[in-house]
Amino acid sequence: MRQLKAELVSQTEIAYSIFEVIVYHEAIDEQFQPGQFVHVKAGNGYDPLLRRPISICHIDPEKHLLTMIYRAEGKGTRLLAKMVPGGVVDLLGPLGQGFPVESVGAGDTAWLVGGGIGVPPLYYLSEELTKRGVTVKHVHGFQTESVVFYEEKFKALGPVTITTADGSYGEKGFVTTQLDHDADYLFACGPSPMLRALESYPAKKGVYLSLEQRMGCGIGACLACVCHVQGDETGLAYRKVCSDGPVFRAGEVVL
Amino acid sequence: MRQLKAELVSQTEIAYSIFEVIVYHEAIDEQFQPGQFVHVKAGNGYDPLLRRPISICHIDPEKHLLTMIYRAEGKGTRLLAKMVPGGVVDLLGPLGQGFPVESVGAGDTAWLVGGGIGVPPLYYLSEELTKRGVTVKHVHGFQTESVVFYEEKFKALGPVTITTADGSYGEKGFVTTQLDHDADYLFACGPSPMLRALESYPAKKGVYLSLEQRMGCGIGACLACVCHVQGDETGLAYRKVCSDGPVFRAGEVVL
Amino acid sequence: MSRLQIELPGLQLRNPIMPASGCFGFGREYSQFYKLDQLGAIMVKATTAEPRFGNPTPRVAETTSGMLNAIGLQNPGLEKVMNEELPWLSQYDVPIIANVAGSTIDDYVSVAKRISTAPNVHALELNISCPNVKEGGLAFGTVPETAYEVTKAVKDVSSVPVYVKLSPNVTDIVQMAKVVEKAGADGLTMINTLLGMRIDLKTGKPILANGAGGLSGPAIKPVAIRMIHQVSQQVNIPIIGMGGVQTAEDVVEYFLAGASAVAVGTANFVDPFVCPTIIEALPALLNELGVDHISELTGRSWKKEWNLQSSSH
Amino acid sequence: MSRLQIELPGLQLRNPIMPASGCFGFGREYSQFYKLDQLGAIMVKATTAEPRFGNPTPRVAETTSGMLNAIGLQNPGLEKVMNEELPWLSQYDVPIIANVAGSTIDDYVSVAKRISTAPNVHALELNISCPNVKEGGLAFGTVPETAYEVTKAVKDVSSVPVYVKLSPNVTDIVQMAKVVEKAGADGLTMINTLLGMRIDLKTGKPILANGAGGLSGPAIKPVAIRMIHQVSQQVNIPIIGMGGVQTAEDVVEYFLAGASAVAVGTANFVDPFVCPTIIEALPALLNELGVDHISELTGRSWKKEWNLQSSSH
Ligand SMILES: Cc1cc2nc3c(=O)[nH]c(=O)nc-3n(C[C@H](O)[C@H](O)[C@H](O)COP(=O)(O)OP(=O)(O)OC[C@H]3O[C@@H](n4cnc5c(N)ncnc54)[C@H](O)[C@@H]3O)c2cc1C
Ligand SMILES: Cc1cc2nc3c(=O)[nH]c(=O)nc-3n(C[C@H](O)[C@H](O)[C@H](O)COP(=O)(O)OP(=O)(O)OC[C@H]3O[C@@H](n4cnc5c(N)ncnc54)[C@H](O)[C@@H]3O)c2cc1C
Ligand SMILES: Cc1cc2nc3c(=O)[nH]c(=O)nc-3n(C[C@H](O)[C@H](O)[C@H](O)COP(=O)(O)O)c2cc1C
Ligand SMILES: Cc1cc2nc3c(=O)[nH]c(=O)nc-3n(C[C@H](O)[C@H](O)[C@H](O)COP(=O)(O)O)c2cc1C
Ligand code: FES
Ligand code: FES
Repeated sequence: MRQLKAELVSQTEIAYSIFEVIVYHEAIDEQFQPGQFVHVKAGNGYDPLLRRPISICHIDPEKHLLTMIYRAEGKGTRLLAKMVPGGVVDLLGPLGQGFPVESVGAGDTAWLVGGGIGVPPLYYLSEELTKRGVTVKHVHGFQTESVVFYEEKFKALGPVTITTADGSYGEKGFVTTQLDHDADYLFACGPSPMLRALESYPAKKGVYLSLEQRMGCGIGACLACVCHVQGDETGLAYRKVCSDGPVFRAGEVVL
Repeated sequence: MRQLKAELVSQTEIAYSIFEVIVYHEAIDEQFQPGQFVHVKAGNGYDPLLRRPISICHIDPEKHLLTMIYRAEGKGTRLLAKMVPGGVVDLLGPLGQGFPVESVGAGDTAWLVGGGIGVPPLYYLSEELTKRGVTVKHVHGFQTESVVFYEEKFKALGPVTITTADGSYGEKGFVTTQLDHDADYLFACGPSPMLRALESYPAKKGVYLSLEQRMGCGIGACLACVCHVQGDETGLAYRKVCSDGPVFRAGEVVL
Repeated sequence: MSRLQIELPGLQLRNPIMPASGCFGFGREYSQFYKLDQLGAIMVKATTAEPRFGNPTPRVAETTSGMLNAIGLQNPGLEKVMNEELPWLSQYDVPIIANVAGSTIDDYVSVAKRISTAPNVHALELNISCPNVKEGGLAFGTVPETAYEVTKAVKDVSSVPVYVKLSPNVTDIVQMAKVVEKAGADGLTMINTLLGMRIDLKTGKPILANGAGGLSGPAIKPVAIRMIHQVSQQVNIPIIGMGGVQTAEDVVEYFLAGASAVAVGTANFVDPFVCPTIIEALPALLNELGVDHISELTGRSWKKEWNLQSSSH
Repeated sequence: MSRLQIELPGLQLRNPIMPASGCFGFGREYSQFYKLDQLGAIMVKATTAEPRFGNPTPRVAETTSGMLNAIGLQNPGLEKVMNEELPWLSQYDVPIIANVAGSTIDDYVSVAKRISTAPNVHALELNISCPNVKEGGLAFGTVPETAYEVTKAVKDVSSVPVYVKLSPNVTDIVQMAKVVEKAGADGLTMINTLLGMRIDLKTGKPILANGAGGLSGPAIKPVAIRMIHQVSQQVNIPIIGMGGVQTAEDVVEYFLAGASAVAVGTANFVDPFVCPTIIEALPALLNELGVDHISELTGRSWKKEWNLQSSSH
């Protein structure tokens, strides 16, 4: 984990209000793992004040490039979206515990399930899994057609099903209805209701969920981002989403 | 007075931390008078919050250009200094009462006395006075050599004496020592001690001083910038630097 | 009926947006930018019995996302306000809320009695929370007993409803609100400024000649929202909210907290068009939120009925 | 002697910069970024007698130039702090200031008694100002009598000097300061957070699960400066100042107001290197200001001698 003043290489609006930004810093390499995130400072001043957690979507370790995809919605992300090549992006990272790529082997099959702006980390995950010989299948849920992104990119790695809440693209409805039950692993990132629906997916080898939580420090010091531990009767046990997560094995924490 | 979203045309560091910025807006024309100022918003957010008063240094009414010169020192001006051509500069103006150019006639002689960052408005004044056939002489005081600016530009309009506090350029010492006493008018802009020293200059026709004061609204509504009126015994009479000034006839207000 | 129209004691507002006292003078300057009758109302500068010059300068200092002021209630005095400012304002079809200040209860009473008779003054705002004057002002607003007394005395003489402006510089804002409600206040306006200070590194002295001053602007909004959230659940009189309002979104946040109208102060200095801009932006924001009338939003953050309603969505 | 070295009751500080309680955990996370013995001291997270989970999430919300938190004193409890956290910290040559919290006076006393015996705990910080717990916390910090009682009780049992952390959410901060000084406090730390709230437009509910939370960050600095300016003139014990400190300039402003050392809270989240960066920047800033030792700056904004001195320049 380091503080990097990375250089913005390119920024593109790849769907409605969805931006793909690529940054360069010599310290960006294979230590950045799928499911980990970086904590990004938007703007130079005190407003907005806090950093924004953004997932790692892709790493080019040779060229030292990091790709992130984010929705420009609030104060910070809208500022970020105004940045142009040459600008300096101040980020802390890589942060947190990612997906257990190492434990997935050749021949395993995996469902990668993303919801909205939870899709980006799955791209890097899918890349790394396919590299290892894992068979991946993707289901991505979006609100509506205009915010769908990276469909072609994911297709290059494995089959992709898109669902939209309003039926304007792909299947109408939720991602959960699109899953068969014969995968070894399920990896998911998206809104809490989606994660709760996937918690009990009967994967043979494991279900891993990436959580979202409002953060202060992003490094484990402030206790803003805790969640309860399943089965803990004292109510005192906890995990920090920023440093123990954001990825947890299903059943570990209370969603 | 209007709110203009002007376009930044050029920005140059013309001396140490002293920037000349030129902006374009179709509403910029001869209604912008010497001694008036504009109230400039630096940055887009809430920090810094308040506008900064900056004098009008030159107007090109045909091309609708406004030139300002400022010292990048605090939060707002340092942000302004980072702006590049094409950027939008949000300004209110023209504001306040300027120098009484109309009442100065051909054949009159005038001392124009500037201190530091009080020099810029005198350039526009000097231009307008010389256009009317007034004979102008300039004395400009600066801290040190590295912050001297616009000497050649003023020389094109009339003789220029430069003083520096540390003697690194021109005459050592203060502007006040450099004045002969035979001008019809004296016009000055600079720090309060300088203005107080010039208040009693024996000009035949008038001494006009441009004041500085911390401002809120810049348009006369908040009463942040008031000063007392000389000779007022009630203590209740006041003038607002932003809307009754910033230029006052010597003797009108308490410096 | 318009979606923004609001009725409050003494006030028929075409919309709930009004400039805050002291940030808009008596309207003359801003009338150069737009027609003042677009506004819901105007809260004019504090008026005292006698004219006042106020504090020495500098009177303002910038802070991070805020500003300090120590104007010190400079104003032309009751007579001039009655004879010049209010008549000038009467050319606009907009209700005036007169901000009343003083150093003694008698001061407040004499100003309130007279100014409440001006035809375009539809309500008074009792300024018991000005941090920038030595006597009166803040003292009235931080001691429950005096707040009660001055409110009651003013209520007795005022021809129009009385809103009391609360100071945030207290331990228990709910207590203050209840006390002035009990004294007969028809409404509350909150918050006035927080007491703050900045020190100049070069001189080593406070930037404001007065030393401390009142902190306003976006920096204080969370404090105002919290106080309105607390108070609106404990009183039965409406609240006009203020503190750092800059956008239509801010206005909605104030309504959700419990406000029934909103005043805009410091933001006028930054953007002279801020009030009309907010008014214009509100209907689209109400659409986005699926709200017919803005008054439906008042107190939603704590209203139980709305919890039930929304959980059934 | 170094220009930054400061001596306070119980504390030999190599410089006056320390992370504020709750913003630095027990140091483990930040030790990944730099060696902790560069710091003047460390104010560790509040410790209570028993472990606590704290409040439900979301626990933080951003505000304009500030943030709200409602962590709710989550901590591993006295035993674990004594047996794991403090021993771990003892690898660094840096004095620890232990932040003590509780719901009853007995709670405070039992934690204070024990934790003050840890070899690297050089002082206690009595947290009577936490806005985020239902009982105790803020209540102790807003009622003079209870503040007196708890301070006195803790002083009686503590083996090290006791600093009392004041809440800004009071009408009269000077009164609170005097009361705890009378009760035997060796120093003050101020300010804790202002009570604030933000409401989510989409849900209509407060962003924090807890409703209100504590406002910190640059937004509150002017309030802290004002309070330290007032209090430092009225007490004879030193003040560790905090609230929105981000730069060496901010530190100097706190000293000018009357602080003798400064803590940095929220800024650690934004820039994990903020404390060492400030420490490094201070000597050059002292040069610029023509000051030999940083302690000369304490209280300059109000010290008469300095007025005389400076007017003779
Ligand atoms: C581990 C992790 C990874 C994430 N990865 C991505 C990603 O790859 N792409 C993406 O678009 N978004 C991602 N998010 C969500 C993203 O952090 C928020 O959308 C973003 O912080 C909102 O900032 P804003 O300036 O748009 O909104 P504002 O409303 O201005 O934010 C205000 C504050 O709330 C916080 N906040 C608001 N919404 C969220 C949220 N949903 N989750 C966490 N904090 C929030 C902000 O961080 C900030 O502190 C991730 C969140 C987490 C926790
Ligand atoms: C009528 C008038 C005309 C001016 N013309 C010029 C000009 O042409 N060129 C130029 O460089 N400067 C000019 N000034 C001074 C200029 O306004 C300040 O230098 C500037 O506001 C400082 O902003 P900052 O962001 O650098 O400092 P900060 O310290 O960040 O400013 C903080 C606050 O203090 C105010 N402030 C600080 N110093 C001054 C000051 N000296 N006068 C008034 N307000 C101040 C700022 O406006 C702001 O509100 C003028 C001032 C006035 C009143
Ligand atoms: C320059 C200035 C002058 C003010 N004068 C008054 C006043 O005369 N009477 C009053 O009740 N409030 C006065 N206030 C307080 C505002 O009305 C308002 O309560 C406060 O500024 C918070 O709102 P804001 O953050 O939108 O400015 C003044 C505020 C400012 C900034
Ligand atoms: C996330 C968070 C947790 C905090 N926890 C504590 C705490 O446990 N004990 C305490 O006395 N103060 C606590 N505080 C208050 C800080 O120590 C400090 O007084 C306050 O944040 C103001 O300083 P700042 O603006 O630099 O953050 C906490 C503040 C934050 C932001
Ligand atoms: S965000 Fe601070 S502990 Fe997780
Ligand atoms: S700055 Fe507001 S009246 Fe002059």
